[in-house]
Amino acid sequence: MAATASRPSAPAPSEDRLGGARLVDAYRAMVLARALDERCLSLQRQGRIGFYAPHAGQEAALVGSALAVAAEDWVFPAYREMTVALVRGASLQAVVDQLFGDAGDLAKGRQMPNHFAFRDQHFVSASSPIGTQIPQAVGAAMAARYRKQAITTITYFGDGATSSNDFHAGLNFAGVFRAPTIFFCQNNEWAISLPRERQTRSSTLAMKAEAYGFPGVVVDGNDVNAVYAAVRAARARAVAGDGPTLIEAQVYRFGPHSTSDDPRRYRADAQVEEARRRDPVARLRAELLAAQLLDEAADAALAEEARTRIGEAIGRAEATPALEPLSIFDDVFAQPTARLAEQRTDCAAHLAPGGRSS
Amino acid sequence: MAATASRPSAPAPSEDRLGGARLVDAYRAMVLARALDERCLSLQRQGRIGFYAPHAGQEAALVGSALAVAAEDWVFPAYREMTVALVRGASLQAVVDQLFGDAGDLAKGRQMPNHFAFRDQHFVSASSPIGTQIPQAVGAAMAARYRKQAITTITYFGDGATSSNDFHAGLNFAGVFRAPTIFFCQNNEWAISLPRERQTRSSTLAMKAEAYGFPGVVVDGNDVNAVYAAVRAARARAVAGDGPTLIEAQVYRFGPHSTSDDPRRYRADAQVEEARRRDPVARLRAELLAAQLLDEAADAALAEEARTRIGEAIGRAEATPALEPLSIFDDVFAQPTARLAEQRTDCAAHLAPGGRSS
Amino acid sequence: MTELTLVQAVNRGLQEAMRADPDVIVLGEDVGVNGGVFRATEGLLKEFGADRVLDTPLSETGIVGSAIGMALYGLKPVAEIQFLDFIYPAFDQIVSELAKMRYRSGGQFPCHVVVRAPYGGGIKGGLYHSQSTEAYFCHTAGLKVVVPSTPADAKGLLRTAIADEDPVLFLEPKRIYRSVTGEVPDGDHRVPFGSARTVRAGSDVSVFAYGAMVPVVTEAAAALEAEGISAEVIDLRSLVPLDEEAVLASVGRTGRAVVVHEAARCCGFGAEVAAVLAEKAFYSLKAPIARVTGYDTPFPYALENVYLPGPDRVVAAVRDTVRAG
Amino acid sequence: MTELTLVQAVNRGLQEAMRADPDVIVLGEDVGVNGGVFRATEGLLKEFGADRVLDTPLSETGIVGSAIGMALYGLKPVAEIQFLDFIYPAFDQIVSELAKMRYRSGGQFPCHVVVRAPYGGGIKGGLYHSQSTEAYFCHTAGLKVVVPSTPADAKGLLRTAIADEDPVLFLEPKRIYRSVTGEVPDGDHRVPFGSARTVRAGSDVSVFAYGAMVPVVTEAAAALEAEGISAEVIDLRSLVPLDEEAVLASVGRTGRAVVVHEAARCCGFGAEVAAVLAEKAFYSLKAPIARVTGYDTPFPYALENVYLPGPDRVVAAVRDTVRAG
Ligand SMILES: Cc1ncc(C[n+]2csc(CCOP(=O)(O)OP(=O)(O)O)c2C)c(N)n1
Ligand SMILES: Cc1ncc(C[n+]2csc(CCOP(=O)(O)OP(=O)(O)O)c2C)c(N)n1
Ligand SMILES: [Mg+2]
Ligand SMILES: [Mg+2]
Repeated sequence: MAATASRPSAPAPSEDRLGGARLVDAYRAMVLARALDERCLSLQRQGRIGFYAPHAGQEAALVGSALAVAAEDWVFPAYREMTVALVRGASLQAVVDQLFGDAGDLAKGRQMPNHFAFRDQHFVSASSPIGTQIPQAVGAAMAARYRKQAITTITYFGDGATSSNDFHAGLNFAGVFRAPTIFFCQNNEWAISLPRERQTRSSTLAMKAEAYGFPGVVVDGNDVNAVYAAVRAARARAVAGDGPTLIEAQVYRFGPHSTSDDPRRYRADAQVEEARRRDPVARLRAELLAAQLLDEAADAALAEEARTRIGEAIGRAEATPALEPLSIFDDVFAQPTARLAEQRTDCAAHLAPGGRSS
Repeated sequence: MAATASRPSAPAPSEDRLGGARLVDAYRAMVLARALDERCLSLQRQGRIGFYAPHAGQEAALVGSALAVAAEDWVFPAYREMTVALVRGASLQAVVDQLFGDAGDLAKGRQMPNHFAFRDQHFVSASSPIGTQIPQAVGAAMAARYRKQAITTITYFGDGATSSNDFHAGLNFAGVFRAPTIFFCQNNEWAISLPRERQTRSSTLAMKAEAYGFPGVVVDGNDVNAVYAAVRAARARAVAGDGPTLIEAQVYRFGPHSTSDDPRRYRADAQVEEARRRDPVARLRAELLAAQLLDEAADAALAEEARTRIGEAIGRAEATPALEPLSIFDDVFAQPTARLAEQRTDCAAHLAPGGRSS
Repeated sequence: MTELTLVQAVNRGLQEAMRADPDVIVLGEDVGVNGGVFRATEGLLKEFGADRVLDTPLSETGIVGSAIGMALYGLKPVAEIQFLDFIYPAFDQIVSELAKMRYRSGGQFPCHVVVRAPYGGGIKGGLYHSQSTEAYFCHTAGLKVVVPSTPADAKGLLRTAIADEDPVLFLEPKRIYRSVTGEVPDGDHRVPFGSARTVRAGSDVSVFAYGAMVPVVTEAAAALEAEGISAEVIDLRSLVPLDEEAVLASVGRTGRAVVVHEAARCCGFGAEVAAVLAEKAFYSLKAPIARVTGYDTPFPYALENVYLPGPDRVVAAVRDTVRAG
Repeated sequence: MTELTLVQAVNRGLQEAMRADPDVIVLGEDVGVNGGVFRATEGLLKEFGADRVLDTPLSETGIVGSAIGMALYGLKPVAEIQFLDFIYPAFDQIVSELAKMRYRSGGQFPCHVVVRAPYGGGIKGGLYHSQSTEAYFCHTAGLKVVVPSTPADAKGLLRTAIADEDPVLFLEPKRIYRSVTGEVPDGDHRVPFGSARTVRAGSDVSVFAYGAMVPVVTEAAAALEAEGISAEVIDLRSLVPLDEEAVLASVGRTGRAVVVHEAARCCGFGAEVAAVLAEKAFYSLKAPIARVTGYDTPFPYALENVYLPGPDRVVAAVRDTVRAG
């Protein structure tokens, strides 16, 4: 997806449903997401990328939420939100370069695949520790309000993250300071091997918002328009000064937790099969076909377009040079300290042909 | 209070109200608590102890809860619960020695005043970091259940502590593992200078329990019997295997946060005056007088008894020798490491008359 | 020049930085209405209002986590942690997030937060109101760590910290908050990071210290002078970045080194100084490098004076070092 | 004797300890049904049941906090932290509570918890699946810290840790979880804390390492032998308590020291070793003490091999040290 070209058009402020061409845009983004996901899993199996955390089953939640916020809004993601970045206009090439950790990676190969950072898209650098982004999203929202900018921040996290310290701190601060933040929880039923019902005994995750004095809503995460509407409503509340909202999007993780995981150790195939019957991509496809916003040929063309773009991006990534070894010394601080400069020189000597002492 | 002599008699398992002699026992404990509190504040002002955190206003909550649990139960306190230790049979002398940090302190003067530890009373060592005792109480409860011992643990904390990481983790674990734990929150309206309503936006603190799938109850913390009944009920639930309960006892801190605090900076005297009208000690006194369980003479005798015992304990503390300086090297580990042994020797040389190098 | 205590100098530094730049925001527990439990933020709420001086709930995770979000958005938050002993609930946000944000994003997301915390013993604070755990933060790549020991440095380093582009842990020696008074330059006084301060020159031995240990070492140096030992006292004041040049130059002259801190010895900052010297000043060294530090025990209450390095222990270590070679 | 990988030896150690003592309980994320993300707890749920092998919610605060409560009550909990990088949410419980419980209560409340955590780089884990922050814990009085580098030590140190009366951080070098295989004594094999292991004797220089750096250093020593340099390789394996005697004795013989670890240099454990030597082995030292360590940057992903000390860097440092004096 080129930086701006294929970015779905911005929602009209009052719009609370995706229809017509915008719904097809959403579908296109979901088709790309699914195709990219499948491709990444096989890239990892082939040893071409080092790791991957799939999002299949969560496409409607990702795309619906991403379309519902504005370009000025800030996103504080976890590690399954590459699609959110793409919808916001991050280039497919930049995403793929991150997965490869090559010289095209905007983050200079510093992080494992899936941990994206896209400044231009206000897509804040993801990290692995679960939940840490949550209070950060609250702080950014407070900062925006201080600057009198009518934006919101949206933060993504999973069912497991509701147990984190940061969830508690973040939601409590948001409640107390009425921060314009949207807490978007993708409850995909699993935190690696722990099922949702053993993560916490509350009846829903959404109801946890009450403990912080603001509303929580449950939404069918397989329904792109339900997600869209819920996030639009939360955003409207936030910019109106009415404070935060917790949204629990109920989805299901179809694949393994990550390429390091074997889900057969902890869950029955039957559960997965059952969840796949609610596949959000298939569901939207059926809706579009029924509404005649799409036909089989157009659908096939979309799939083909996705495959082609992905293939091209991977081809370019594999042709992109590796990162410059001494780049590991950059960005520790704005300016390197004397000590880092010295270590860099020392490292350079080691890397020189023949090594330092010979 | 001698180790066992004046310990109020154990509650009958079915008893859910304190009456008659037991209510007078409760009153005696509250009178002692109030007198001790006042005395400690003046000891600190006179520079005879280094610090003090008063509990005036919270006596009914402290005594009512302490009487409602059993000797086999374990207590995980914060720093305003000396009265709980006394009710459980800790000696007044040991309490006072802790405040003085003298050689009689069971904890060897390691901690600031108010941070008590009484092994024999299952009164776990308190610490300053807010909230940390909460998940510990849950773990101990899980351990007891694993050992098939039908006890509970009770943990004390303030309104401010509900914002801590440990509150969230502890209550969530308790919900998931149905731990036999009583979470006893003394909402005294203030966390140093932060009023309750700016600590969190939830309507009550008790309702936060719902986010963890178990009940929370609000109780009038100035009514010793209301507190007693709430804790009895929670204990019954816990030992029956029905899991934890959060109790919010609504009280008011009459005094400063601690002797380092000046509450006039952040709250109006009028608020304090208003709260004092609900003084739990005066309230119980009036009840007992009305019920003719007490008369003025007996009341005066109780007050006098408290003053005398406190005076004697302080006298003995002031006559108790200071701690042995090299004792700072004990209890880091069960056995000192070679390094600690060496540092101890080095320290001994410094402390020797004339110092090490001369 | 104005005569101020150390805590007043912190207060002044905050006030001036807030006047100079509306992006500077102060947040923490009891920093607003109460003016901070040590009064470091006294008067700020009144002058700058509740939008810029935020009394937060009791959550260090929330304080630092939200400060990071503010910084990412472009503000310059100054977060107060009430005692360094209470920073651990924020440790994950500091170590995993604040220190690594710029790096992990390839420079896309600089994240400038100043975290202020009173630290150290000597106030009868026991285990949880006395700790000096600066080494945790010095070991964390991506953080700068500074510790003033005079009012002038308190203001000067704080202004530099707030103007810096990187996260800074600003440690305040609370034991000398009020006992140390000094002239503080008015206006935009800044002390650069990475530059140590020679408290007194000397020729026999170099004694390195920071924070509340500086007056202790200075007192020791005076006593030593009386017996004919000339100690050079260096206030490191900036631990990361460290002024290695000054450290090495001093030992190059004296040939002997003693490092002093309150923190426990094992893996404390003194170990780092000793290791740098053992590598880079080896040929200048005439005697073993001594460390005078807190012991490897938790910080005690009643006997804190046994635990804390005092002038006597510094004097003894210096004497031994000078006699050794 | 049974031939096991390092992770199998950990598993065996847990299994045997649980068989021997019903008070031993295992808890952590994914340790039950899933058998641990590295399979260290494989089979334990099946053998010992859900009362003794607890899959917990995603909260390290809860894991360590509840383990402390269990230990206070008399159990012997072994808590798994999935990666050392994720221990920070538990940092407050570890530093403020676990490490200080015995001390602050004057010995009334011992608190024996073993915290296991895979640590270190070399698995393409990037910033958050690679850290070696053992120094944080070594600097924390009241904690013991051990790091095996062989399957026999993995089981032997783990059995000792579980039998110990104090809190222990047990760090597992995940990079060599499966790549290192070795004979492990059957039965109640224990390796005492505070005793280093001489991996190979040598006369020119002492090289100190632990965990996944031991094979790296051993490889370097072999290469150095070929060029006539005789390196003594010491696996410290117990960082707290440290076997100072062995460290000093070795340098007493060789007169030269190189310390190797993956962690960042500043205030890393290598600084402590260097400082001990600069104080206590000063007169034996013939050359500057070298540290071969991770750089003072966060741990990178794509270029982790540039960051991590390899045999080449060890060889170079040893050569320099031997040539120096
Ligand atoms: C603090 C912390 N502890 C443990 C982990 C290891 N871990 C990685 S993902 C994960 C489960 C996350 O579950 P959830 O929040 O539901 O997100 P999902 O993966 O399902 O999207 C765990 C335990 C971690 N990354 N961070
Ligand atoms: C983690 C932590 N942060 C900050 C403090 C400083 N502090 C001590 S008591 C206190 C307020 C506690 O309020 P609350 O929980 O309501 O208990 P109360 O003092 O009212 O009994 C604060 C902020 C602390 N002890 N621990
Ligand atoms: Mg999940
Ligand atoms: Mg309170």
